[in-house]
Amino acid sequence: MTAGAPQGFVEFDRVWLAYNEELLAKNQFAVEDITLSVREGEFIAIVGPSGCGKSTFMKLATGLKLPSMGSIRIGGERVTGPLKFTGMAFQAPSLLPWRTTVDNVLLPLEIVEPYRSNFRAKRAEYEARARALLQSVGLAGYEDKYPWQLSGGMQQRASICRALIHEPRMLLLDEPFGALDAFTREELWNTLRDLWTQQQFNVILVTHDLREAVYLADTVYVMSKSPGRILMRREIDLPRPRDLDITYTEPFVNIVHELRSHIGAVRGG
Amino acid sequence: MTAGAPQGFVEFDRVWLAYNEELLAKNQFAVEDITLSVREGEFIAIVGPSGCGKSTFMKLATGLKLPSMGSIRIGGERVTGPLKFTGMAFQAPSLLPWRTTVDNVLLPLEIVEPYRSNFRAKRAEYEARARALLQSVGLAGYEDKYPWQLSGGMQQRASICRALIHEPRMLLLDEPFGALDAFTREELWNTLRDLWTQQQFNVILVTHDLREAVYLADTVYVMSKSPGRILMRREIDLPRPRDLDITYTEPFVNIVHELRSHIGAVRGG
Amino acid sequence: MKHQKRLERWAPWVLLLAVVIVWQVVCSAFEVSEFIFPSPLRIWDQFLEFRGEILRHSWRTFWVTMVGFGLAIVVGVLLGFVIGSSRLAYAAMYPLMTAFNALPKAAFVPILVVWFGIGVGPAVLTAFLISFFPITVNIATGLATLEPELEDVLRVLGAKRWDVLVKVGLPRSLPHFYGSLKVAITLAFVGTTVSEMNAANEGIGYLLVSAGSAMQMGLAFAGLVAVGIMAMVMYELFAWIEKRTTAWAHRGSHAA
Amino acid sequence: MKHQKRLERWAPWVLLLAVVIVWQVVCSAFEVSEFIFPSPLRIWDQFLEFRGEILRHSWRTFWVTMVGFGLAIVVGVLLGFVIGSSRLAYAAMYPLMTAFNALPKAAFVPILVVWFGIGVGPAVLTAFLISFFPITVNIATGLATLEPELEDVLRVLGAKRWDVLVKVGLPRSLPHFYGSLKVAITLAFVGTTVSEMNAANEGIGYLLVSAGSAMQMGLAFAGLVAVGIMAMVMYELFAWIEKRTTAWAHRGSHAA
Amino acid sequence: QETPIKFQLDWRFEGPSAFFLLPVAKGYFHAEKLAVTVDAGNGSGNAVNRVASGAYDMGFADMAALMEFHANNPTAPNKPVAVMMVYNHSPAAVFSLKKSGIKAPADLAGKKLGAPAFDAGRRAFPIFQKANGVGAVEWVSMEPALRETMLARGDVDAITGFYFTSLLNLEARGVKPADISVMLYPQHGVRMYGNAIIASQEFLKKNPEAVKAFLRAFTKGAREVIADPKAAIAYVKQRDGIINVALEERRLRLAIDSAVATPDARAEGFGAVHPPRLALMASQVADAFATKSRIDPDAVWTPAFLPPAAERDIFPAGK
Ligand SMILES: Nc1ncnc2c1ncn2[C@@H]1O[C@H](COP(=O)(O)OP(=O)(O)OP(=O)(O)O)[C@@H](O)[C@H]1O
Ligand SMILES: Nc1ncnc2c1ncn2[C@@H]1O[C@H](COP(=O)(O)OP(=O)(O)OP(=O)(O)O)[C@@H](O)[C@H]1O
Ligand SMILES: Cc1ncc(C[n+]2csc(CCO)c2C)c(N)n1
Ligand SMILES: [Mg+2]
Ligand SMILES: [Mg+2]
Repeated sequence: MTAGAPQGFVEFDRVWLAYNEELLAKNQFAVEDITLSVREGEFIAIVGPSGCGKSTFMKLATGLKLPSMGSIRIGGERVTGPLKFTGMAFQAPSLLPWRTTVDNVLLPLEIVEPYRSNFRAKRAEYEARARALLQSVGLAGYEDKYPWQLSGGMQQRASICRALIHEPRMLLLDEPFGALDAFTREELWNTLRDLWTQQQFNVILVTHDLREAVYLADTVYVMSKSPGRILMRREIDLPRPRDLDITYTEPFVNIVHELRSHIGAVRGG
Repeated sequence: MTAGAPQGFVEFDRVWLAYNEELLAKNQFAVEDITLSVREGEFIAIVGPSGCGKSTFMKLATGLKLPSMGSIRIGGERVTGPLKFTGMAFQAPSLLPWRTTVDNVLLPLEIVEPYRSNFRAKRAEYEARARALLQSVGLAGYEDKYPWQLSGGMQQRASICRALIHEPRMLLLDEPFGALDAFTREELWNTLRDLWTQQQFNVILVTHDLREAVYLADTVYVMSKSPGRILMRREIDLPRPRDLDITYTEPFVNIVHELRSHIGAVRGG
Repeated sequence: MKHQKRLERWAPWVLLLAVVIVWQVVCSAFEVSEFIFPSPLRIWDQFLEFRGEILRHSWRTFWVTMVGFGLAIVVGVLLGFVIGSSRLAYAAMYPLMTAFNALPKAAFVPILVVWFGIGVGPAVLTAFLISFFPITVNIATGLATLEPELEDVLRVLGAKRWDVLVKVGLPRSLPHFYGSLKVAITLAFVGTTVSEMNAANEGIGYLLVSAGSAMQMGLAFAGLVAVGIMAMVMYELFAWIEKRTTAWAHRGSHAA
Repeated sequence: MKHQKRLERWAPWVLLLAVVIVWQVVCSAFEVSEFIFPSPLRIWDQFLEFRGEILRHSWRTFWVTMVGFGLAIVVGVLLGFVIGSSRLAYAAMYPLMTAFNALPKAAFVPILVVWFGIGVGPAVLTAFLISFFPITVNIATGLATLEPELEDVLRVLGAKRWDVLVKVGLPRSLPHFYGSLKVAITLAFVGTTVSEMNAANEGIGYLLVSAGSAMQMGLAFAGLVAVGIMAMVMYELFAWIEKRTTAWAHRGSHAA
Repeated sequence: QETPIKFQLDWRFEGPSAFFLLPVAKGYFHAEKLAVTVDAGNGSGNAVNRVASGAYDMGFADMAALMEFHANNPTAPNKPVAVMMVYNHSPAAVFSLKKSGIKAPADLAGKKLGAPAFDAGRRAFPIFQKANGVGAVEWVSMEPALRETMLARGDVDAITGFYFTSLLNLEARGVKPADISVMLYPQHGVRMYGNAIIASQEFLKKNPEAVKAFLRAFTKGAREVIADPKAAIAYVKQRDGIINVALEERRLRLAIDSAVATPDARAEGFGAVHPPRLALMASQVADAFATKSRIDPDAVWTPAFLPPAAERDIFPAGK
């Protein structure tokens, strides 16, 4: 079940996390003994039952949380705090209510180098970029509204834009399409696929939608129910570039079924 | 497209809503010309593209928002403010961070009569009920944690419990299962189905999952993209009681496909 | 809606008028003597008679207060930042600042006068000393209670503490910051006036004691009214800035 | 972690000690005379000598302050409720309250004495008048900026305005409410002391002027120290209650 | 059945308040069936106001302040009246440091003077100026406790203040008595009366006997205070534990010598006034304080409640 040579881009080595001292003392871990290795540019998906530790995994991978035991190396360096080259869309949209949608999307450019240094100078250019991005997720006309004037699904899309705007080397998406209808969702799958194909950044995608995972990812990890462990690693060897049609092909459907039965077994056990 | 005799339990009569004066002045409505009638005890589902006005519809149905034009009657009375017999699970879990999960679930009993009057006296009993409810959605062991110590899906489940605890005559669920994995979701479908079968309250369910809509509802309404109108009303004539097996039957799959192609057409148009 | 807006515009004036009328009626009905509580008419009378003097003293008090208050904003915000973003600083400084703040600043004026001489120095310092605390407390509370979810949005970008404060901490606590300014400006006026009451030849505080000792209670009250008017002007200024910067926070049913 | 806790526990004492030492060194080095700024040693000396008297006066000031402060909490919260939950009340009352609050309460003490005589009356009222405003402002701001999403959770149940205030408005603004209490308690002490300085036979304020006019500056400062200590005690009380009731709000990185 | 009397002092509990605290402590008022409560004050102006408003029945206040009140509030229904003179001379004085070269009143012209706005000496300064032909001066207002410091530090050239207060305060600030130059008002042509016992008109009407009884008991106490100031201070200490006994005893002695047991007082009789002198003072005050109306000396003073002259003969002989 452990995998990967030590030269991976993301390396989890026997990582355990308890959320606080107290829980640690009681040996209540949110994730247990996670070991995995992701190569540079790999697109992985994580699936697992609700509450199993997927979001926790994301916090570990960005350095927002440090492991209680074990170690995490990303890009060869040990993670000791938040990384500077990631983009993350949280499970809740977490948009800042005092900023308009476009200003929310611009936020990373105000923080992250090299944009930060020339943000004032290039503001117009960056804003145009943010607006284009918002348009590409169907939010044209809502750029200057406040987040609380958007619907739930719109907020989620704005949050995805915020994760993407600064072209991060590592993109983390925590159930980014959960609040979207099937059609919008599939459009965004393709948007994401295209971006990734162009730029070959690393992606970690948490999702409950197995079709989504199989359609987008190179590798799917299945986590056990809480406390989360990695139960299974499934490489998706479907050819790329993939198209929505592939989701109706037999190999695709088979993989989805395989994963589903696995998870069903996990839940039973 | 208009439907229903005037004796329905929920009656929307040419309802339009703009969120504020300004938008009204610009004729920008969130929902337009909604007319529908729901009979007592009916289970309806609403589907439609992201941002089309589903959550807005829910706010109208509970009286949180009053129509800019048209009228809404519920239980025979014109709606002029929030109703007292509804339970609602919002799209965001909206749990109060200063209350533990079980205290969040108890909240409606502190507000709504007849529970309110004897809340102090019967607190133990009510708390036991809340805990049982939380257990039934798989949150045993998390009752005394704070909402921010729960995962996204767990928060959503707690929010559903809060909507149910006071046995409302009308239950409104805004994408209640969006953050759950397929298995947990299907379990909760059945939990909801059983409750509804026993108590025959009215349910309005907003969802992006067509299988969910068809499996649970008596009637499915399809809304157009923003500004939302009701495009189609589809009665689900599948026999009751339904079981998960039914989702693999041909009539079921056909209805789902029919709806899907409809929505696809809507989006295109 | 428009009607509501107009109502709100006039509400403070209506209330003010009502208070003044009740006050006048009580004074007239019970024949309250001037030395006990002067009537509005009498105050108005004195206001007109001494308007030149009152204006001169008011202006002095106003600018002195503004200097002290400006200092208080700068220091209050910085201290609030420090206390709100470090648990250790919070634990170390908060109790001592509370203790210091409970001391009547009037007791320090003589010391300040001895150090800085009679003049603007003691008044500016008193206004500052008395008014920075509410600002500090509100900024500190706002920062210390920042939702980690919002904080994480920035932290995940590798943002520095300062970025988090400026981009999330401050904006989120802005409504309470304005609230604290409204408290602080009133205290700043009190500080200036108290200092002027202790040692000065100018300012409303001086006017108060000299009118008081000459038993011109009407004039003393006219001076108080002048301070009240200045505070109201500052309030309107804050309210105006607040409206333009924190509309997002006032979007509840209350605002509808 | 444990180390951190211990550090926090001792931090205020360490800081206090540092301040006292610097103060003593400055006083000794520059031979600052007692009537300009007494040294800590001198204050300590006087503290011991007059401990009985100081204790008696402190007790008086303490309970008078508590009565006024209790009043301020009740009235401040109620007013805050009214202003925070009605736009009209907000528009009408806020500016006038700001104006009123900018008046030095010391100016009203003589009037209060005329009404109530020398005794607890004026002191309690001054403590109250001076300290309710920050409470009102914070409650009002907390309520006026309530997120409609949270409000809707209750409104959808048909909850009355009062329910919304009690179940959501108050708890959500609790951290700022405590902040305002910390400001208000300091002001309440100031109010009592100022009133006692103007009209009293008892209390720290009386001790201050009495010692001051008899050139016993060491004793006057010992009185100030006593007020500071009382304020710190109250601070610790609030901090303790706060810790038990608003842990949920202090869960950010700052708390970690 | 005792008659309650609320009594307002002009100032805090200091040496001179022994005149009131001693008879309270020794039960002289009780013996007259009076229940007297004595409250500290913060200035004669306030004491007059509080008696006038009815908050207090009787008080101790500067005669000039009382006159000013009468003149400025002609319509006030309950104007207090002075019933017994205690400080036969105003204790007001001008202080300067010898090194400043101010030797005579005329030297004050053009100088900077410091005092609180309400200070009796400052308010009466125009009378002093007129009596001594002093040119215009510049005033700086400050808190009472500050003025001696400001003088000692040289921020002002001179101050006005009560003789027994400012002298002691200057000494406490390390100024040697030899370096201080004092100009007492009474010795410079300002023959104003000082503090008197005042009572509200209403109270006088309702309880004339009580007022008489009060003055009797007070006189009995005053005799003992003058005879043995040291013992009297013990009663002040009893009331207010923080006072410095030695300092207050000196203050009391200075007050007795400079304002109470003066040659004029002996001549006029303790507690009484000399009507022409009072009338002169009334017209001086009206001028100096620029009051709204003239002052009728008979309205501010009544000798009707004084104990008989023999009873008031309390000054030790010889001294
Ligand atoms: N801040 C926290 N403090 C304490 N426990 C926490 C905290 N956040 C999460 N947990 C616990 O950690 C476990 C894993 O939570 P996590 O959010 O990672 O789940 P998840 O897999 O993302 O679930 P979901 O699919 O429902 O979002 C849960 O048991 C949760 O209760
Ligand atoms: N508070 C608000 N103020 C102004 N406009 C709003 C507000 N809330 C929603 N809207 C607008 O109303 C429209 C409908 O929003 P609504 O939330 O009802 O969509 P929805 O169907 O629930 O979408 P989703 O599936 O994404 O949740 C959107 O265009 C949105 O921008
Ligand atoms: C230090 C000092 N002590 C006592 C007094 C007495 N006093 C203060 S105000 C006032 C009334 C004057 O109108 C009187 C009698 C003083 N002046 N200065
Ligand atoms: Mg999650
Ligand atoms: Mg919605």
